[in-house]
Amino acid sequence: MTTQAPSSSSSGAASPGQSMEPQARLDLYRTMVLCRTYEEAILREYHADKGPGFDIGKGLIPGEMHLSAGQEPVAAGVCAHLTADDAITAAHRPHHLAIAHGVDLRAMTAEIFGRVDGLGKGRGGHMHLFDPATHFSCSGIVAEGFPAALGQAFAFRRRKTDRVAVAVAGEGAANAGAFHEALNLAALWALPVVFVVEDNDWGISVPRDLSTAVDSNAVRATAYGIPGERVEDNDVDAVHEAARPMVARARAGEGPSLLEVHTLRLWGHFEGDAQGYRPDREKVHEDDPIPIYEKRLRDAGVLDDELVQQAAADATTKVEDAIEFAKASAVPDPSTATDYVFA
Amino acid sequence: MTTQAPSSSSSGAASPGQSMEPQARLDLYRTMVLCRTYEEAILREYHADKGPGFDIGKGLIPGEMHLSAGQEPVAAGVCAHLTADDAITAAHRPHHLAIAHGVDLRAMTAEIFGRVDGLGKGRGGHMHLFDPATHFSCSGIVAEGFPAALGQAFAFRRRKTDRVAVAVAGEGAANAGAFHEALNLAALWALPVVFVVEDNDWGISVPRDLSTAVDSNAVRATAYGIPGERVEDNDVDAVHEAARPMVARARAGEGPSLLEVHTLRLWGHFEGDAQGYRPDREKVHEDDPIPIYEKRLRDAGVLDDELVQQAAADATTKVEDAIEFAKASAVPDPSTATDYVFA
Amino acid sequence: MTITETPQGTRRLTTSKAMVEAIDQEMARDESVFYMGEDVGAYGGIFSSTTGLLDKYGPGRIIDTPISETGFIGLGIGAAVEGMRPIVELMFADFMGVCLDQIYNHMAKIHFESGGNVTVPMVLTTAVGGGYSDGAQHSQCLWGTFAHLPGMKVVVPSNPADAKGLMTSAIRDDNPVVYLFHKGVMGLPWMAKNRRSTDEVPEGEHVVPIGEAKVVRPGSDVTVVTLSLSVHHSLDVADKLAEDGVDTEVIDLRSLVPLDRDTVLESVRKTGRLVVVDEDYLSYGVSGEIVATVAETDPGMLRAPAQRVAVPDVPIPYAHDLEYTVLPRQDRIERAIRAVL
Amino acid sequence: MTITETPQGTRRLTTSKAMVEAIDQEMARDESVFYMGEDVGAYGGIFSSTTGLLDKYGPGRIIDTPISETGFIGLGIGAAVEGMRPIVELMFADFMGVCLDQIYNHMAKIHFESGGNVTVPMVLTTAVGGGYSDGAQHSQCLWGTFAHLPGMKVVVPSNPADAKGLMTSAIRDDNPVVYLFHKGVMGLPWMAKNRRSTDEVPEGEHVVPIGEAKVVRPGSDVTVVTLSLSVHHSLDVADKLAEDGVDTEVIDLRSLVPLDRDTVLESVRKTGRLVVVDEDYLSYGVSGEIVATVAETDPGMLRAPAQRVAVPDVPIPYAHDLEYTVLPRQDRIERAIRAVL
Ligand SMILES: Cc1ncc(C[n+]2csc(CCOP(=O)(O)OP(=O)(O)O)c2C)c(N)n1
Ligand SMILES: Cc1ncc(C[n+]2csc(CCOP(=O)(O)OP(=O)(O)O)c2C)c(N)n1
Ligand SMILES: [Mg+2]
Ligand SMILES: [Mg+2]
Repeated sequence: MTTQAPSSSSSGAASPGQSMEPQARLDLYRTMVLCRTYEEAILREYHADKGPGFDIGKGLIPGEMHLSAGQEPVAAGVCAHLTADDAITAAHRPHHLAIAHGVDLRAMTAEIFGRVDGLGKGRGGHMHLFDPATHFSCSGIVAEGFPAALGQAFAFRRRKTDRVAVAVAGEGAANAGAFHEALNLAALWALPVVFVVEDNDWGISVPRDLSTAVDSNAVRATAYGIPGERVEDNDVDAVHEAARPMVARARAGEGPSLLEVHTLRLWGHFEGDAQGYRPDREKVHEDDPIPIYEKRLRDAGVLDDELVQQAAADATTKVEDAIEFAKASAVPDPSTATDYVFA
Repeated sequence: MTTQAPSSSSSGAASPGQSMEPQARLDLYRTMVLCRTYEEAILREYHADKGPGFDIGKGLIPGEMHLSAGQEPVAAGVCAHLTADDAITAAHRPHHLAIAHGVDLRAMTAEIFGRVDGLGKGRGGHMHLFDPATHFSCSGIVAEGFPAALGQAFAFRRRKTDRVAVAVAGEGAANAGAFHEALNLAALWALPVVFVVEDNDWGISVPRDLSTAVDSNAVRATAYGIPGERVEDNDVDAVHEAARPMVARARAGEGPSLLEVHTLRLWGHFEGDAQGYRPDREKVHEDDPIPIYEKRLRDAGVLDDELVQQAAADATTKVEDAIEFAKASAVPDPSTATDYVFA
Repeated sequence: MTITETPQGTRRLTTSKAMVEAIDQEMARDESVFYMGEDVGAYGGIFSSTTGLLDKYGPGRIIDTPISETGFIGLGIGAAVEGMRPIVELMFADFMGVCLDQIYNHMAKIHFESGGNVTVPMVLTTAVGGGYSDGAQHSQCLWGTFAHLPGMKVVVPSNPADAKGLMTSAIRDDNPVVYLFHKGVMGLPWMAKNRRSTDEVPEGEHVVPIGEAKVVRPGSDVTVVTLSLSVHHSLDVADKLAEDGVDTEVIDLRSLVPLDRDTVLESVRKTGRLVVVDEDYLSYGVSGEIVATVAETDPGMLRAPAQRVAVPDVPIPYAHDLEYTVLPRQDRIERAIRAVL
Repeated sequence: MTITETPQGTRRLTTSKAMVEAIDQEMARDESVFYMGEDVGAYGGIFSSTTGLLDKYGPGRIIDTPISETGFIGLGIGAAVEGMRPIVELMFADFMGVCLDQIYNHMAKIHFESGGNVTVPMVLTTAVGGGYSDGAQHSQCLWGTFAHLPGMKVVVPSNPADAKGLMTSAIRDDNPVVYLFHKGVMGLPWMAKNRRSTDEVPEGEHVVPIGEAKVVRPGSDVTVVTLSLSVHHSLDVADKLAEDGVDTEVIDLRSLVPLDRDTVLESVRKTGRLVVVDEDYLSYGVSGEIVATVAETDPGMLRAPAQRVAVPDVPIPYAHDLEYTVLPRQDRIERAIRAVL
């Protein structure tokens, strides 16, 4: 069991992106743009027909909606190291991770619209996306998605592959018992798992310092004798660099790691959340990681106007295609409401 | 929140008992002897009428029986810092802690015998001892006794007292989710709790290194930013010394601490456990902490033959009185079987 | 008189405001009461269970917690054992799986295990129910599960006045009380609501005793036994069937533990026909218990086989049409009533 | 013939040995089967559920876990999703409170939420039941709770042959199956046992289909519907009452999900009298469901009010006499049968 003191990277150090291939950084950018374009489209569709007023149960997309705008660096930076053979379990805020991991956009969107061509034929909804093709899953019960990743990792290793499982949850989730049990078990059995904590400073309305006794979840890696690192500045290059050795360690059969990223919840906890509790809600967009990264890549000569427009256009095409697909898919037949309880 | 690197004491260092008053050490010794005398008597009574063969449900004391012989240093060393106004929550192996904390021996014994004069009028049994007079309780669900201590500590502080709560469980329990949630909450709210892990190397048949990813649970204190210490050698003086600042910190309103003691399970997990899985079962008695401490106190001039005999005689008197009391108490009337569901 | 006057000392409140009013009054009256849970402070409770209380009582008594349900429910138990009167919120009943041990093995059993020497005067509040596409992990009622496990009282208000009166009783009770509020009866501005989710609520102290069902609509032809949101659906159907000359008696159970079996039996003795409407899962739950209560007393009371309208042992589907198919909505209730006539 | 011959291909085994035999055979047959839980390795399972398997299959497939039920049950689910066939042991059903979320919100719901695209072929084994003074947290049956929550099959063998046959079916099932074994039917050397806890068990492959109840004693006067250890108590009483000329039919449910309602109805249609014997808590559970099944089909079948013999909504007391008072033992079963005659 490798024990390593938790470290923390910050933007003060030499930029982690400098050593990366321009193409790789372009890919990170494009992934983030695709995620954001998707969330903006879902936002639009979600609110399109909730009125008059706001009725959560109404509209083409009913129910709770947790969007991930601002957290794209985590998804892009981590998933760049994975293939569709690797697994991801996410929580109630799963879209960016699903997209970055390559879940089929059409099937995912159809699920969010509750249609028969959805990943779950309309049974699951946006907190319950299951894609066997990319081993993607998520759960609406905070932290309870972690243990499943252990089982996937266990199966991967049992089959003598070098596939890995990534378990993602928020900083709020890191105070739940399932987090502790999962990390201890993974460390004990040296399972190929990378645990990722998205610290967006909030668990709904509860700020991080009212939920978590320590400043960094990375120090909690010590409690399991595994490497832990916190990326402080929501920088996709830094996430990419921090995740690399963790994924490599898992692939090499050396066991799990814990990565925390200090990221940003740009919007409300869920749609409809007025965020009255949030002092920074007026100026939070100043920290939007996508324009910041765009500027950095322009400065580095990786991006120009054309590439930026192309990325936006590509993303829009894919996203609008998925939304059209979803809308064209049939709503499930009520006579099938009790199907799929048992195989 | 005070953060302190976990430290670990070992018998190699200057003996912690040297700075103690002889009377205090004598008290520790007497407490341990009382605990052991009690457990030996329970052992005798438990096995007296389980036959022919061994039927767990038979006899004056039926059911599972988890005895604490070998773990007396933890109870004596920690409880010496407490008064009856302080709380203790224990787990399935509670007797030594109850005794050291001053739970009434008669009422406790009557409960173990399932009698009407028992702490729970025969409803609870040996894993469910509740004594409002000393704020003692225990639970048979591993680690799930921890959170209650937080609530007691919360109430104590709310009433502006300096009372503390001590939560005790085994090293196996430290891998359960409740452990993590309780430590984070206690640290976050600076609750006056001392967490004590009794590491007896075994969780039933599962050795510590097959359950716990780290060598010392004291390092887990880091995950909550609280002081943590491991006492390595089942030495009551060392436990006493390690617990002192932790109890003081709690009383001062500075928050919780985590103490792990490497202790010893002298007997089986429960009575009837043949311990076939345990390689050291033949020579485990060589590490019995009571004769070791007795010798040390003799060497230090604190104990002599007379005091040893007196401690044994006192303990026997108290224990046999309690057992007699229990046996003389009535068995509960079956017509009251559904009483006490609601107040 | 064509003007409906609000009786002296009542106002029209939403269910959530009525619930908050009871908590407020009890907190003012008793220092040992406090409220703890996720997002109960500045947010005021995801389902408005604590709106305004933080301002009034401060963060020492209206306490936001980490996502550590086992930890903070257990904390509530320990505080209750020491004589405080915690109200602890589990945000959704669906999350009981992460903390059920504290609830059913500790909160509910300590009094018994202690032979009555220890009391646990604690209220566990939690939101239940579906109908707004929140999926299989956020739409369950699960009251059958709570009610099956002994040692805790279980109350399920359906309207503002009962929400207030049962909350007052729950806080004052020396036993653990699970208080299940359906999101659909709270009168939330952002969710479809029944018109009865705003209604008259007595001012000042208002106590509804735990363990008494209420005949919310007397009738002679058929008995509908139900609870929570389904009370309103049942009343809607009863109004409709009245036009066809069917006189439906609707019983709001209000408490599941203790269960007021007498009120159910008296009604079925009168009507001879029983429909149970329950938003929890069909099998091994509330609907079976009610039907069995009649059949173990006198099956001859039933002039037709009893009907159960519940969620047909399927997780709650996300898609609207699927969800409304499995929920006990008006159409299914009407069919069931017609079937027993 | 006065010699009772053991039929070809059977031997007499204890229930625990029969259960282990099924696991053994399936592990030999299918590489993807493994067994995981606390003390299932060197100890062989606290209730002998894995005796000898560690030696045969090694620690890679017979796996001791930390005390992290949420962690390792969730691990089983993830492994099942990836095509393995885990058998995961929860040492006592009483501990479900620390891991119920994994069981009922994940194991049981993933197949549905995925629209059938993901399967979870997993067996969750767990010990249930009291009768040996293990107190309120180690003596519960709780099968009503498992059975109430949709998406998992629930089986409850009462004897060696069924223990083997249902285990074989459970492992091969593509759905999650909860396999509840009563400590009192395992035939453990250290616990009081019914003589039927050692019995004939077919050699080789033996499959008992999930979802089929069994008439273990045909009779014409009264139907006793029961399961697990209570089957034996009921048979004891039936034998005794036979001396008084009462002909009791005893039905062993064997599966709670799916529930074989037809076998129950057919029997009650014949006898007109129903007693349900259930070691779980009385209200909102199995006994209510069985009685309701009759009353919603045809209450006229019941020539006398149904009787329920269960734990009367009280935690299981420690003291022997108290415990035996609340358990559904022979005396209470006999009284209930006499009451319906
Ligand atoms: C066990 C559990 N408790 C509470 C909730 C309700 N809930 C949903 S999201 C959330 C906040 C989660 O915070 P965090 O883990 O930081 O994720 P974020 O929403 O910030 O992405 C809460 C409390 C839940 N879904 N599951
Ligand atoms: C949640 C839970 N899981 C499992 C058990 C069964 N069990 C009882 S004691 C025990 C071992 C506990 O080990 P440890 O915490 O080290 O305490 P020790 O017995 O060594 O004192 C186990 C697994 C339980 N009681 N509760
Ligand atoms: Mg967060
Ligand atoms: Mg131990």
